[in-house]
Amino acid sequence: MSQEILRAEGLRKTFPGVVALDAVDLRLRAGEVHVLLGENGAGKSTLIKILSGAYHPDGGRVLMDGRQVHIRSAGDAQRLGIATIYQEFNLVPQLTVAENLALGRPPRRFGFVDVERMEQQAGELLQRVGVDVDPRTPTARLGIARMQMVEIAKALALDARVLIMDEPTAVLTTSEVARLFAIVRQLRDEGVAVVFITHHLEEIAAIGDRVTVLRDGRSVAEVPANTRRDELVGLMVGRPIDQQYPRRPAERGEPLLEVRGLTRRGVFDDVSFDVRAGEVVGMAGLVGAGRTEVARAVFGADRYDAGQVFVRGRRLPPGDVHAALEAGLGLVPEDRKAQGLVLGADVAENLGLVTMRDATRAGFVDRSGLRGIAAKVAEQLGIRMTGLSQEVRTLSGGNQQKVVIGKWLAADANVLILDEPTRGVDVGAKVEIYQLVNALTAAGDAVLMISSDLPEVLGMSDRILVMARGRLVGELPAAEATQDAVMALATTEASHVR
Amino acid sequence: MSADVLPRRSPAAAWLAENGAVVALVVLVVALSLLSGDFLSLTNLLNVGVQAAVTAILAFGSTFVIVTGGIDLSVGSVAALSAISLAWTATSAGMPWPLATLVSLAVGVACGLVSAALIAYGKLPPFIATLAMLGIARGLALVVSEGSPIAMPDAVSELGGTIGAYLPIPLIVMVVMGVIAAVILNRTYPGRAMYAIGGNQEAARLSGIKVDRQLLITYALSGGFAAVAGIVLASRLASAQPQAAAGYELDAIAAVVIGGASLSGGKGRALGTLVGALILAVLRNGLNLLSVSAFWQQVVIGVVIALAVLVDTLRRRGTN
Amino acid sequence: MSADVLPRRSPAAAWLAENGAVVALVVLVVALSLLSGDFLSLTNLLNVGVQAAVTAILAFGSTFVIVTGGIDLSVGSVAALSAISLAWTATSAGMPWPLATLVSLAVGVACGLVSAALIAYGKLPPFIATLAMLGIARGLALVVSEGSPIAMPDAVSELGGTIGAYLPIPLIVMVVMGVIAAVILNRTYPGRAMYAIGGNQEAARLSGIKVDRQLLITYALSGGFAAVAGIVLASRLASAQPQAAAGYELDAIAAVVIGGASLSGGKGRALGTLVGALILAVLRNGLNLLSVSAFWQQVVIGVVIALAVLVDTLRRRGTN
Amino acid sequence: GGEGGGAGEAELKLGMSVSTLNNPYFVQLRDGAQAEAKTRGATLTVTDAQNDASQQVNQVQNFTSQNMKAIIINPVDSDAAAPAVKAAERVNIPVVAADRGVTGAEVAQTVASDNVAGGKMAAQELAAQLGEKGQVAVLQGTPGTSASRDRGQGFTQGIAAYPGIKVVAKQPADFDRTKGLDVMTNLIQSHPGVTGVFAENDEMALGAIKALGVKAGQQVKVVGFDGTPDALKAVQSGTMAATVAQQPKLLGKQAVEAAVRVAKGETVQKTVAVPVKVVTKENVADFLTS
Ligand SMILES: Nc1ncnc2c1ncn2[C@@H]1O[C@H](COP(=O)(O)OP(=O)(O)OP(=O)(O)O)[C@@H](O)[C@H]1O
Ligand SMILES: Nc1ncnc2c1ncn2[C@@H]1O[C@H](COP(=O)(O)OP(=O)(O)OP(=O)(O)O)[C@@H](O)[C@H]1O
Ligand SMILES: O[C@@H]1[C@H](O)[C@H](O)CO[C@H]1O
Ligand SMILES: [Mg+2]
Ligand SMILES: [Mg+2]
Repeated sequence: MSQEILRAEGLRKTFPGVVALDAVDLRLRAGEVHVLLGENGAGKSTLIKILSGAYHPDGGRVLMDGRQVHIRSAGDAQRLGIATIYQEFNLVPQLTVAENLALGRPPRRFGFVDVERMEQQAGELLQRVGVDVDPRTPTARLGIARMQMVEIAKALALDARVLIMDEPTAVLTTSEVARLFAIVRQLRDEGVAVVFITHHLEEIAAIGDRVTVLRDGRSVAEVPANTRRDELVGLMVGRPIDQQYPRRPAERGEPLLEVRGLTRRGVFDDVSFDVRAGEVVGMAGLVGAGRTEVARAVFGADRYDAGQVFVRGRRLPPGDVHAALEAGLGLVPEDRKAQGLVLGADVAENLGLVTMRDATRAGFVDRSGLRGIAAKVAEQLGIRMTGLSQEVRTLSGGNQQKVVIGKWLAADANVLILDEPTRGVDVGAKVEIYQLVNALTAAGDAVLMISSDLPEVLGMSDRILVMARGRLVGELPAAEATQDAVMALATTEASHVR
Repeated sequence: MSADVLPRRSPAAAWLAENGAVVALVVLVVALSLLSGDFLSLTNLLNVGVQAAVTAILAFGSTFVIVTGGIDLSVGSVAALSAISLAWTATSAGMPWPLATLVSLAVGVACGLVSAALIAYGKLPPFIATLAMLGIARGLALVVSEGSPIAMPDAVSELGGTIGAYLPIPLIVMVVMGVIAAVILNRTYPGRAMYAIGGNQEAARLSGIKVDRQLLITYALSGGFAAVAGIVLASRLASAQPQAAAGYELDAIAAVVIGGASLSGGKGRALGTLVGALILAVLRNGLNLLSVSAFWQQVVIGVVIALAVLVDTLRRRGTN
Repeated sequence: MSADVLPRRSPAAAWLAENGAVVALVVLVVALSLLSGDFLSLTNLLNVGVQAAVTAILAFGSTFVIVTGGIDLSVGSVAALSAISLAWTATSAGMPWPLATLVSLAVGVACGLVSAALIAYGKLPPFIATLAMLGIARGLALVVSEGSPIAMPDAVSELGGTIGAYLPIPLIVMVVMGVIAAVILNRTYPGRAMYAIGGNQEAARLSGIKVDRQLLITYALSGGFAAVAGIVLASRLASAQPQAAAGYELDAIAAVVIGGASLSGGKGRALGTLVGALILAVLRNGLNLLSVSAFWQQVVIGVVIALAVLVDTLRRRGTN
Repeated sequence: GGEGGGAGEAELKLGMSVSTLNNPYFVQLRDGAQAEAKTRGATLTVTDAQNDASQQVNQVQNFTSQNMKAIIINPVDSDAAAPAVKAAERVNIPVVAADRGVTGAEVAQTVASDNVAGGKMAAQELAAQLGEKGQVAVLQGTPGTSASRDRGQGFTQGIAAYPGIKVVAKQPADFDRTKGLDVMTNLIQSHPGVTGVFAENDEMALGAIKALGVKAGQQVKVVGFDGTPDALKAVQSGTMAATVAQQPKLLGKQAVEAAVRVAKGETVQKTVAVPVKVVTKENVADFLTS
């Protein structure tokens, strides 16, 4: 057994109104992949932020190589050989990819930043993680998945002894996950200790060696990674989960959403599909296939060059979110921080964002009414918070996602477009969201679900649309769909389908 | 499902945490009472209120804008243009004063709408759009007045006076405008939309808020409040001056920021803004009473503004 | 595995997209050449350069600050205080002029450091910290000079003159400071850190950038540049004036924003700032040449500033 | 004269609100006032209204809170000062106006130089030095201020008497030396034939002289207004053709004298005209010594 490199003992961290970590121990060995498992809000991110110098613990201690260390800043952590990929992106959108990779330590010559060398080093790093991006591209222009790969490359650049990854796979598709795992294995074999956080339980056995389970801010168990899945769930949630994908097909009705020949030059081309009442239509595809773009265009968030969108047979004006919303459309966007939430506002305010206008009487907003609805929705989704007036910024990632979904529940949307709806959501809460989808369709609503989580698409859809390179390349009934069948379609060249 | 919950702070503590500038104001008032025997008289305190009025009213208008993450540099110029419009239409155009007052308000609102259109449809940064309006409104005020002050109609000038022997009307106007601002911000759809836009414009848009329209409302309100401030100012002087309120935009913004708003948007309250404006007025009044030399006054005002906000940020850090 | 990559634009198009204000400047120059026969002479163009110099140098300093997402309202006051410091130490304190010049630069840098300390350690919003410094520096300039201009040492006043018969030194100083600003922004660690801090302060911090220290450098640079601007200004007049450069902060910020920077940080270039400053100077020069009336000038400047930036944003939208 | 004296006078508190101290002219006015207050044993509090009429009203209001025995106001604007004066007189504090009058309210005394007359005198002097012919440019003060208005008006009236002189350009330079420099530089481009310049104050005139370089005093005659020390030096050296000197120190002194007397309940003359004088190379020596 390899030697212990980092140990945390009795870590404690409180925020106003919350004990995020109560008593957490963690033992990390060189050359292992150590999985942190826990529900949304269990304290995983808080724990790793203490190790990376972003937070200071209120109690407990951290030892490296048996000696106590004080990690006061990100710089301290870097010097100790700890590199971290945070759950939330920490890239500077205005800077190029190369600069983000060298952030805080660009190569210098005669005191000046050596841009050439920086870009060359960036190129090498990007190649190592297998991302085909010009290092001079402004980071803001990358899709979310490639941003994640850049984050990973940035951490690799530090040549750390301890590499912490907070939900790195949440925004990646299968093939990128495979490549990430290859990199992680290689690092592990080189003796790096990897801390790996994920809500995808199947990844645990695939990549992990040991698992520390957190519950309500305490470390409740340390078990081998090949522990049975239901046992892990039990440790984490405190109760068993019978069925991961509890889809209950509902009776199909009229088409609620009809999309005809939707085209935006250079982004997507001639996309047509229907979603009927009572139906869950899944949309699969590789990163960059254009699913998000289609969803945004349908919702009126972006303009399109040709095509039509109908809701209940009525045509929607293009580029008009408000009209879409009035027609009963709702969109849960893929990037909750940038597009879904007002981070500085509280939970109630965010949950009431869509309904606020309707809750206006004689010009005045019915705030207590809104709070009432918010309370109900929060309860329904099990949002973990100190109260409705907690700032959304301070919620854990998974709970933030629930708020975005809750906003549309409160609005009573009939056609819900979910773009990566369970990104960062724990197993228990996922099932709750699926139950919700069931309830919606049972009530005659329609759901379009875009997801890069193939098992989720397979498990929860009645029909599956597959996109590749901006085109709809196929449709599979749930009964016939398998991972292989979907992937085969997703990787077809668009030209073959034409 | 719920995390351990620590004891919540008392309502008073929570209120203070949100309105930290009050502490600075109280400290300032106590200090000045000790330093100057003239400070804590009723008449002087009423004076302070009157002296705060114009800045406060401008600042209420700026609060809307700052909550959306914008900035309005034109408020001083718009105040002057509005007052000149009133005096000119009442005098040279012979309009009855109530009508002239409406024209004046309309002018203020129109200036706000032009800025907003440049921002919402022209995608200009608010700084540039309102800087342009700063020049345009000031220039028009000079053109209309031909550079000379115009007497205000007597009926309107009453606004600069008192009710009974003591109660100054500017003070009442300030309080009324403050209440209106607070109600708009807290209780109306446009007000709540301002917070959402300032907090995350894209999220607001994707939640069905018509951002462009709300920005029009926001800057129109700022212009309207500037017009009221201009009228109050001109009433106090019984004369509308083309150069009035020059540079007041910085004071107005300072009042809003001292009051706890953030220039990056999503935060700000009418009460905080009032406190911010009072801090500035108390400071100027106090330094006059203490006979601090004119040159040193600027230094002292600078130091005290920094200290006032420092008290707040340090206190906040202490409680976290 | 590669996602579709958009076709890259041609280098010229890319350059223009990043420096859109150039288009506005060219349009303005062409229009003025057509309207006024006097505009396009070498001497007049050199004049424009000289008239742009002070604003441009202040604006280069402000560019650092704005790139970090901050704002510096104190640059005009700091320029005046620095110039007064030079003249006073050289005259009343009898210091040799090279030493006096160093003192003057040190004063500028010190002002910047104080603002930065308030921002970095006191957590004051930059608006408030530098508004405080605006008052403090102006007040100190008045106190030191007792409100009256002080003659500049002759040796320093040469800076306001020309090399040979034609080449104005302020122009050269402007270009040199611009190059320094560009090199700092593009090629040095502090410069790149400014972009990181302005783009995403948290990411910068978590990448090991010492944000506090970098902010000190940023505002110190702004103060230093302001001192140079103050010296150039005073040299042109051969006299240091306590009220010099009042209100220039808005011009400086406008130049930076017209030049394509964003007040929310992370964006901005020295070249853009230069173009912004030139636009303002060309505009004022042209209006003088065209004998536009005093009152209308302010209106026209406002309109043209809005149009200049509008050209840019509309063009940008067209290409996207 | 130092008549009176005694213990009571040490208590004598006077307030003075100056329109702006961002101008050497008013600094001199203040200095004259303070010197006089000192000799008379009065405490004089000086505030700076920063050219803002409403801030000035505030300051006068604050003086009443302080129970000043008399108030000296140097109005930012003659019209806008009236409400403040009325307010002071309502609580029986007498007011003396300095440098500029107050219209629409009674003051105990107005000590002023006449800006309209000054503007006329400037026109006459410039015309004389130009031989009653030529092209003239005017540098205007901050638009909308009474000083700019009155001087401009006086100059326009005065220059109308000389058909050989044409005013070819009027541009604002906001009473500021740097702006005077830049605006004059630009005017030379568009109006190379200009032989005379009237600047509505000395600061702008000094800027214009910088812009004219060696031409100042030779081909181009510049006339300023105020008689500040820098301007007097320029007149002496010949770069400035003339300045219309006000006597700010005297104005300040006179105002305090009147304030002290009205504070004691004495009656004073309604107006004291402190003369403005045209200063040229011939008589500049008298002003430099005083
Ligand atoms: N800055 C903060 N202020 C207040 N509360 C906070 C703050 N940061 C985290 N919390 C709270 O601490 C608890 C733990 O949060 P943490 O982010 O560590 O959870 P997590 O295990 O990473 O969850 P997830 O799986 O959803 O990412 C949550 O209840 C969260 O709301
Ligand atoms: N900011 C941007 N600027 C230019 N092109 C972009 C930008 N973001 C995405 N694209 C392009 O748009 C297309 C679709 O992007 P996106 O990655 O969002 O698709 P997607 O199918 O939603 O994938 P996923 O949701 O898995 O990330 C791709 O060709 C991508 O290169
Ligand atoms: O008399 C003064 C001076 O001329 C000053 O330069 C500007 O304001 C006027 O009132
Ligand atoms: Mg987390
Ligand atoms: Mg997507």
